[in-house]
Amino acid sequence: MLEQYLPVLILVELAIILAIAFILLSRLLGPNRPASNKLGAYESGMDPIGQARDRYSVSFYIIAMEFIVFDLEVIFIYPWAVRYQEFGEGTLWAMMLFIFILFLGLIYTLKKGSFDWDTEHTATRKPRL
Amino acid sequence: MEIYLFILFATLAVAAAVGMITSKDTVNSALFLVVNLISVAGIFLLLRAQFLAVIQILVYGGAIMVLFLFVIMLLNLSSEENMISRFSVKYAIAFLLGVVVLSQLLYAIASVTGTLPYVSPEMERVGTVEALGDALFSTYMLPVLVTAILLTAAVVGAILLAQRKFSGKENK
Amino acid sequence: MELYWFLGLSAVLFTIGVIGVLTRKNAIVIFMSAELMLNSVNLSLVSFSAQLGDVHGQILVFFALCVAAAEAAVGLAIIIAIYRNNLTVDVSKIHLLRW
Amino acid sequence: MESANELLTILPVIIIGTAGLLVMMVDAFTENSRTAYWITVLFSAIGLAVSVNSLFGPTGTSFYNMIAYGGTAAFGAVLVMTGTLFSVMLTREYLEKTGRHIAEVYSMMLFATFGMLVLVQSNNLVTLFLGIETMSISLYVLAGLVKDEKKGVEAALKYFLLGAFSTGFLLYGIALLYGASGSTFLVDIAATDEKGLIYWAGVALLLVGFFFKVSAVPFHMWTPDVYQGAPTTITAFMATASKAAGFVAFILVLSRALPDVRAEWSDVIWLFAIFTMVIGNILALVQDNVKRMLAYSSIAHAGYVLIGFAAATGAAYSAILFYLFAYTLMNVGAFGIVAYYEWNKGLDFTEIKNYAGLGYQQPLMGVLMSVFLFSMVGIPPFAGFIGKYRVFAAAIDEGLISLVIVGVLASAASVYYYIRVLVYLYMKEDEGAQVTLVKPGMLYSVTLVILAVLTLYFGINPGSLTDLLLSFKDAAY
Repeated sequence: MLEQYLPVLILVELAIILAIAFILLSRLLGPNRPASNKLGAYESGMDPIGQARDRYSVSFYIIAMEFIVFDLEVIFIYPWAVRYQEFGEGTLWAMMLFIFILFLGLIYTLKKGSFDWDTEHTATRKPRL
Repeated sequence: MEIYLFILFATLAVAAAVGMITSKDTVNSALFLVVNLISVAGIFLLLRAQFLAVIQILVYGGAIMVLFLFVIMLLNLSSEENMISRFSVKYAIAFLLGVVVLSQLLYAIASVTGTLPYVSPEMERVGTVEALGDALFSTYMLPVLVTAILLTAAVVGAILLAQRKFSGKENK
Repeated sequence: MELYWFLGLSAVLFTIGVIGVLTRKNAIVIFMSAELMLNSVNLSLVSFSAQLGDVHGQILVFFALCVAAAEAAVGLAIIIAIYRNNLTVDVSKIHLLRW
Repeated sequence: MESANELLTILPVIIIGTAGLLVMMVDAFTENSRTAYWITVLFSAIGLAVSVNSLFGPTGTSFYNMIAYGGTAAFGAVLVMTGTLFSVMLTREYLEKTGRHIAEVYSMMLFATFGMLVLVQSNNLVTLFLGIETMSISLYVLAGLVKDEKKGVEAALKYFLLGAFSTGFLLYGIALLYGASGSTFLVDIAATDEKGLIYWAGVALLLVGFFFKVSAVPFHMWTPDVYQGAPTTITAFMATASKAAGFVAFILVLSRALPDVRAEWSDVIWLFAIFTMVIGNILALVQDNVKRMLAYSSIAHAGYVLIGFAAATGAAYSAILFYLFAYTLMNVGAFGIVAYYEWNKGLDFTEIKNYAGLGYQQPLMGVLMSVFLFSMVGIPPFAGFIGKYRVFAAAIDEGLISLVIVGVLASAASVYYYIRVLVYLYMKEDEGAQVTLVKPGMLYSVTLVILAVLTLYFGINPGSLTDLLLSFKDAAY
């Protein structure tokens, strides 16, 4: 009875094997003569300032949070969409209300200006030209 | 056949959980938690809860852990390795407390005599989207709408706390 | 498969989460351990639902997932606000309101 | 789908939900928070009126018996709405005078109230869990509302981490009870015949989750710091509305889901009641900060309420409901006056020595503070006395003499730290710079006077309310 999940298993195994294969093959077969200028991080010709993991602005966080909220909305709508013929008229209005409430949340986010990038002082530094 | 899969997922989950709480770098902890979530999703598949398994990976692994990694990047946290102090008495007490709680739970659980019934066709249906949909939009309609308000409150709260500008001063 | 295998695993994961919350000092890792605790409870809910053959357990997992997501959104916003004020997320360093 | 009259059963929940969304939109589109304030006050008043009228309505269950309305649940809604209405009325002036007025406070308070109303009316562990979580998440945000203040944000983090931790225990309790009984409806859990170890583990974890929410002693660590860190009128909201909602849900769960194991859990609660009263009072004695002292006093009051749970009879539950009503009135008042003194001198003005000689400056505030403090001690003409008396009487009927003795001793000890505030207000001379108190706004003093009058009224003739509470048959058995 687990046969139906066999394709999933095969897919996962294939993905893992290919990923490991690519890394190993490129390390084993590729030419490997490290030189100082090759090892530095490449930033279109300029020398990098600060570490790689620089601070991002908060709007990234708010977008990721909105993504979660609407991802959760999807998993509520999905079972409803699958069975909405069998449900009566009532669940249609209830789902509309559900979607409307979350839509209000989106309007709130937009009006609070958390998505406008330029006014928000982004923490990523601008490269000095 | 299922026993081997269960043992595989179980050891993966426990190893990832232990890795999460002991690893020095915060990003490693987050990635260990993702491995844990995926192996628990695998066990959901074993229990025929297919819709939940997909959601677990999609929402938990996909969205929530992304948010964690975002914040770890945002706060540039990995440099805080020095927070793991060497062995201290606090670890011993916490570990002891944990073991005490665990032993009581395991003792209680050991008394469970029920075995998982042979997977009847009806059982097969329980994990599917249709079954969840039927129950969700009949009996549990009210909790769905309460969740909508819960999520909106979380959105308003998160924006209020995370936004840079402090609106208190503007509208005096 | 015996039911207590699944419940035992969820108890072990729950305890690891508890130990994680009690020992770690980094606020984010403490929060991740709390998420691990919630996730281990989801596992025992699904196993009970499988054993009882009804869908109520899985529905509760559904809502527990939404609660965990909402908690993650608010909790990480608090951690960002903490970072802005104290510039450290080491829980033991921020103790203004002691005894 | 729900017919119209089913929607009527949860009218307060609908009103507060729409109010929260409306206020959220008002915040988004217009930056002016005055309309948001008045909308919140209006809807809270309507919600209170509706829940008072539903007190006399029928009892029953609706929404596929997810919701239980009428009786204890209706009075729970009244408790929550009283706490909300009065603390919202105090919030605007307090936040504006301390220069921290944030428009979102109203929508978050309404969402928290929405969660409490769902929690109070739940007949199923799923709605109970969602109600607790909606309430808690909004309260985490409210604790850290003023994000530029280290104290507030740190209180929010502490509340959040311990809250997430306790949610894990609560959910694990629910899961084990579901496993043992086969369903999440309170009535079905009561019907489980074979009570294996899983059942007991579930009950224990559920109790841990609830003890955390009502800050019984071993789980009270978060309360003083969060109550001191949060803005004072928000602390009033947290201390009264959320604790009352937690206790009413506790009554519903204990009386409906676990009636036949009453002997076991009442002994456990007996123990926690003693811890909470003794330690709550001892810690309150040593406090020099009035706000923190009030936080510990709210823990001590949770101890007195737990005495009623240890008795666990119909009379005890109605005594608990009355006690919670009196507790809500006097605590919102006391925190309101602390907030008033706070905005005169700055945020760290809550040390007790700052109160020296202030009683004479604004006589009204001094008198009101003494009304609330006397009621907290439990002096006869005030509602606090009636509440304590009825809870102790219910416990004595059940033969819990030793518990009542500890309760009486604890209240005797509490006289010291309550009256100490009055001593500073009136007897002590203010050696520092002469503090000139600004006269509070009209609405602010009217709200506090209403609270004091209600505390006095229900102290003098509590008959009407107590008979009504005794008539609730759904929780009693």
